[in-house]
Amino acid sequence: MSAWSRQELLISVVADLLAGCRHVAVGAASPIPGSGALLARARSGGEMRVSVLGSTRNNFFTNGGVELFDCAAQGRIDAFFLGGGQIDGQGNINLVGTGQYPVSDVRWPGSFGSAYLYFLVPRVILFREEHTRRVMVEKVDFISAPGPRADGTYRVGGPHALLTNLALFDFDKTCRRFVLRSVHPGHTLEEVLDNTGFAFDRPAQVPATPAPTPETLSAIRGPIAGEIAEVYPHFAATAFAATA
Amino acid sequence: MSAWSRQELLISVVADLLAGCRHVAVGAASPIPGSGALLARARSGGEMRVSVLGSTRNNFFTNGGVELFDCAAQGRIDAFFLGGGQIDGQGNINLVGTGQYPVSDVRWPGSFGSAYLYFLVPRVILFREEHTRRVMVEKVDFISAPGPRADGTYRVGGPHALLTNLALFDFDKTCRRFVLRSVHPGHTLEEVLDNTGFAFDRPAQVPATPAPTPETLSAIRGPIAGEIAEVYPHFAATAFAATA
Amino acid sequence: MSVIRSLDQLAAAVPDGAKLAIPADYSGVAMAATAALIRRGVKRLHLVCVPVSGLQADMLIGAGAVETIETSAVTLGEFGPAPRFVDAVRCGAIRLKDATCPAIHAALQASEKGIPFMPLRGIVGSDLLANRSDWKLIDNPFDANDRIVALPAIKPDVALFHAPLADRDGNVWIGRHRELMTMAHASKATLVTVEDIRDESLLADEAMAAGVIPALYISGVAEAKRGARPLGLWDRYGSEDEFLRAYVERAATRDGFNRVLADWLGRPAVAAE
Amino acid sequence: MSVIRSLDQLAAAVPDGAKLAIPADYSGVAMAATAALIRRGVKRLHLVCVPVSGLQADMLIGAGAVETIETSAVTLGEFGPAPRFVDAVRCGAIRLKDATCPAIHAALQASEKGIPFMPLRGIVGSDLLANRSDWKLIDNPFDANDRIVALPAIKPDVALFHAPLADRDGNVWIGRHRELMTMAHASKATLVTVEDIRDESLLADEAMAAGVIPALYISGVAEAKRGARPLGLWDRYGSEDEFLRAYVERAATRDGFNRVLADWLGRPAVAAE
Repeated sequence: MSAWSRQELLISVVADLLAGCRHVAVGAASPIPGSGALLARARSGGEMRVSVLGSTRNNFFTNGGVELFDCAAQGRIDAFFLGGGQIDGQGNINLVGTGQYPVSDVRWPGSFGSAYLYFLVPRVILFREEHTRRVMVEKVDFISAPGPRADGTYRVGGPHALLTNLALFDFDKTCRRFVLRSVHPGHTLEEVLDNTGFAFDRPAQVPATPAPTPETLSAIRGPIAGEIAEVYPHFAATAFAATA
Repeated sequence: MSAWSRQELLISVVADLLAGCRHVAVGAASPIPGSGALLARARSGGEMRVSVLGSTRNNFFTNGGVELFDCAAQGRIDAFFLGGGQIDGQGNINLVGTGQYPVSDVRWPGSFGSAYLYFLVPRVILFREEHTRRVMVEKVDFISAPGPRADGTYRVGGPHALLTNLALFDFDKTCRRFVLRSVHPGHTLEEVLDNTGFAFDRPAQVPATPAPTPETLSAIRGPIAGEIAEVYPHFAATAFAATA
Repeated sequence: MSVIRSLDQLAAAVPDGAKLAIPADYSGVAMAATAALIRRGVKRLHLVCVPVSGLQADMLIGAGAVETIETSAVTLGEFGPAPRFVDAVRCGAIRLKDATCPAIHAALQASEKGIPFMPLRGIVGSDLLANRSDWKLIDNPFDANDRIVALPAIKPDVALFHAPLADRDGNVWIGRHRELMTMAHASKATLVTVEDIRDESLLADEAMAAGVIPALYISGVAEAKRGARPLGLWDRYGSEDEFLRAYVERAATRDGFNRVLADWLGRPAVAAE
Repeated sequence: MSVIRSLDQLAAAVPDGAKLAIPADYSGVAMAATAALIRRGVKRLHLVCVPVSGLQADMLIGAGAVETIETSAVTLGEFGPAPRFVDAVRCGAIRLKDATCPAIHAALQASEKGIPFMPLRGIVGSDLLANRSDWKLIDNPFDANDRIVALPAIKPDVALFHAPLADRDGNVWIGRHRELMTMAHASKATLVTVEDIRDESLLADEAMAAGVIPALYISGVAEAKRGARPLGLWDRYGSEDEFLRAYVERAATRDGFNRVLADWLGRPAVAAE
C-alpha cells in the first residue's frame, strides 16, 4: 500500500493543474476537484479565489444562479471542471444519455452548464474517475458540449486536461486530440490503451504522474483538511489516509 | 378668484385620466402628476399602486434603475407621464433641443426613458403646463420619442392624452392627431387655437374641463394632503388653496 | 385585496396545462404546495426547471402531471438518478426540451426585459441546439464573421417557489437567491409559500429590502412551515436525507413510487410553532 | 493583496481616455473621488452615464476632462440645467452619444452577460436611433414581420461610484441600488468610495449579503466620509442644496465655473468621526 490514497493523488494533480489561476469555480458535489482547488488556493498565498457552487458559506456570488455563467462570460473564471457519461477523442462530452435521443437507452441527468462553460472558461478540466471503454468512447452518442472545432465560433475556453483514475491527458487544441501526459503510479500504458475507446497521442516515453510530495500530503492532511471537511464533510471522513 | 387653484384642477384631471389603472409610475420631480396619482390611488380603494421614482420611501422597486423599464415591458405599468420641450401634432416629443443636432441652439437635458416608455406604457399622459406656440409646434426639431406610426413597429403604448394649463386633448391613434376634449375654466377655444402650433381636431361644441368637485377638493386638501406633502413637500407648501 | 392564500388556493391557481417555472432543489422548492398540486390532480404541466430540478419534477412526472419538461438536468444529486424522470424518458412518456443552465436563465431574462429573444454564447455544435428547433443560430449584427445562438423568451404562466419570509402586503424576501426574482419578473403570475408571514413591511428596512421581490409581482402567498421538506431551505434547514435515499430506491418502479407518494401525501402538515 | 486605497490612488487608477461609467445623482456619486480626478488633471474621458448624470458630469466637462458623453440626460434637476454641459454642446466641444435610459442599462447588461448586443423594444423612429450609427435595426429572428433595435454591449474600462459600506476584503454593500452591481459586472475595473470600511465580512449575514457586490468585481476601495457631497447619498444624507443652487448660477460662465470649482477643490475633507 502506498503512502497516499488514490484521492490524495488526484487532489495533488488537480492542484497542480490550477496553478496560476485567479478564480476557480467548483461544484458542491465535486469533492476531489474542490479539494484540489482548496489546496491550490492554500498554495497561492491568497491570490486565488475558489467559489463552491450550491453552498451557502463558500458561495461569494450575490446575483443568483446566472452569476456563475455571466462571470465566466466576463472572463472572470479561469478554471472549471466538467465530467461526462461519455467523453470522446475530439473532446466532445455527453451528459444526456446513450443510444437514441430523446428516447434514450440510458438517460443521465442532463447537460447542466456544460454547453456554455466549455466555450468560455479557459481551463476546463475534464474529470472522470472511471476510465473504461464505456466512458472513453470513440464518438459520444449525444454532444452535450462539443470539443473545439475550426468553425469560427467564438470560443475562449475548452478542454485543458482530462484526469481519470488511470492517467492525465492534455488536449491539443490545434490537432483536436488528447495527448497522454502521464500514467498514475501503479498503472501502465497498456492499461490505459486497453481502457480507452479513442485514439490519442503520446510521447515515446510516458512518464509516471508525480506522486504527491510530502509537503503536499502534509498540506492536504494538515492545514487544509479542516477546510475540506467544512466544504465536503462526507468526503473528508473517508478519503484521506489520515485526517486531522 | 375660483374656489380652487390651477394645480388643483390639473390634479383632478390627472386623477380622472388614471381611473382604472392598476399601477402608475411617476417621477419624484413631477408633483402635479404625482399628486393626481396619489388622488387616483385614494379613490381606487387600494386597487392602484403608485411608484414614485427616485424616492426611497415610495419606491417599491428592488432591482435598480432597470426595473421601471423592464416592468413596463412586462405590461405591469399602466400609466406614465412624459413632457417635452416641444410636442407636435403627430405626438412626437422633443426633450433634446432646438435647431440642429448635435450642436443645438437650445439644449435640454436629454431624452431620459421617453424613447422606450412611449412604446410600452398604454396610457402615456403628455403633461406640459406651458401651452404656447414655442412648445406646441407643427414639427419637433428632434424626435426623442415618436408618436404612433403605421410602420409595423411593436407598440402597445403611446399618447393617451395631452394636458396643459389651457386644455385637455385626447390622441386619436388611428388618425394620429390630437382631439381637443375640453378647455379649462377661465380659458377659451380661441386662446387654445392661438397658442397651438399644430392642427388638431375638435368637436363642434368644445366643453369646459369639469372643475374639481367638492369631494375631490376635500380629498386633495384633506386625507391625501399629508401623503402629497410627504412625497412633494415643496409643492404641497405652495400649490393648494388650503393645506392641512 | 389580500394576497394571502391557503395551500389549496395556491394549488387551484395553477391551471392544467400551465407553463410552470420551478427552482432547483437548493433554491427554495415549494414541496408542500407540490403535494397540494398533486392532490388536486394537476395535468399536462409544462415544467420550466430553473435551471434544473430533482425531487419536485420527479414526483410531478411520477404523478402523471407533466407533459413537457424544459430543463438542464433532473437529478437527485448524491442520492442518485431521478427514477420517474429516467423511466418517463425511456418510455417516451414526456416531451423533452433539453437545455443548458445559462440558456434557461437568459430566456427568462428575455421575458423579464420584454424582448423576444436573448443572444447567448456557447451552445454552437452541441446536440442540444440540433434538437431545439426553437433555438436559432443568427448572425451577430455587429460582426459579419460571427454567429451566435438566439434563445426565444420563456414566459411562464406561473412561477412557484418557497421562501423564508413574506409580509402581509405580499412582499417576499429571497435574499441572494436572485433567480427567484427573475422567475417572478418573467412570469405572468407568481405563487409563493413561506415559513413565516410578518406584519411589518419587508421594505421598511433597506438591508432587507435589497433581497425582496416586491408585491407587485406576487399573485399569492401561503404560509407553509417547513414547506420545502423533504428538501432543505438554504441555510435554514437541511433536507431529509433518509427520505431521499428511500425515495430513489422505492420509486424505481411505478408501484413503488405510488406507495412512496401516498405515504408522503398522507403526512401531517408541520404544525405552526 | 488588499484592495483598500487612498482617494489619490483611486484617481490614479482611472487612465486618461478611459471609458468611465458613473451613476445618476441619486444613486451614489463618488464626488470626493471626482475632485481627486480633476486635481490629477484626467483627460479625454468617455463618460457613460448610468443612465443620466448631473453635477459630476457637468464638473468634469467644465474641467476639460471629457471628450465623449454617452447619456440619456444631463441635468441638475430642480436646480436647473447643467451649465457646462449645455455650453459644451452649443460649442460642439464634446462628442454626444444621446441615448435613452433603458438602452444604457441594456447595453451594460449585454456586457455583464458577455454577449455582443442586446435587443430592445421602442426607440424605432426616434432621432436617437437616426444619430446612433452604432445602434442597428435588425430582424427579429423569431418573427419575419418584426424589427427590433440591437444595442452593442457597453464595456466600461472603469466604473466609479460611492456607497455606504465596504469590508476589508473589498465586498461593497449597495442595497437596492442594483444598477451599481450591473456597472461592476459590466466593467473591466470598479473603483468605489465608501462612508465606512468594516472589519467583519459583509457576506457573513445573509440579509446584508443580498445587497453586496462581491470583492471579485472590485478593484479598489477608498474611505471617503460624506464622499457624495455636495450630492446626497440615498436615505443617508441629503444634497447641499445651497451649493447646487449657487453652482448653477456661478457656472453659467466659464470664469464663474473656474471659481466655483476652485472653491470646491479647496474645501477641507470631512474629518473621520
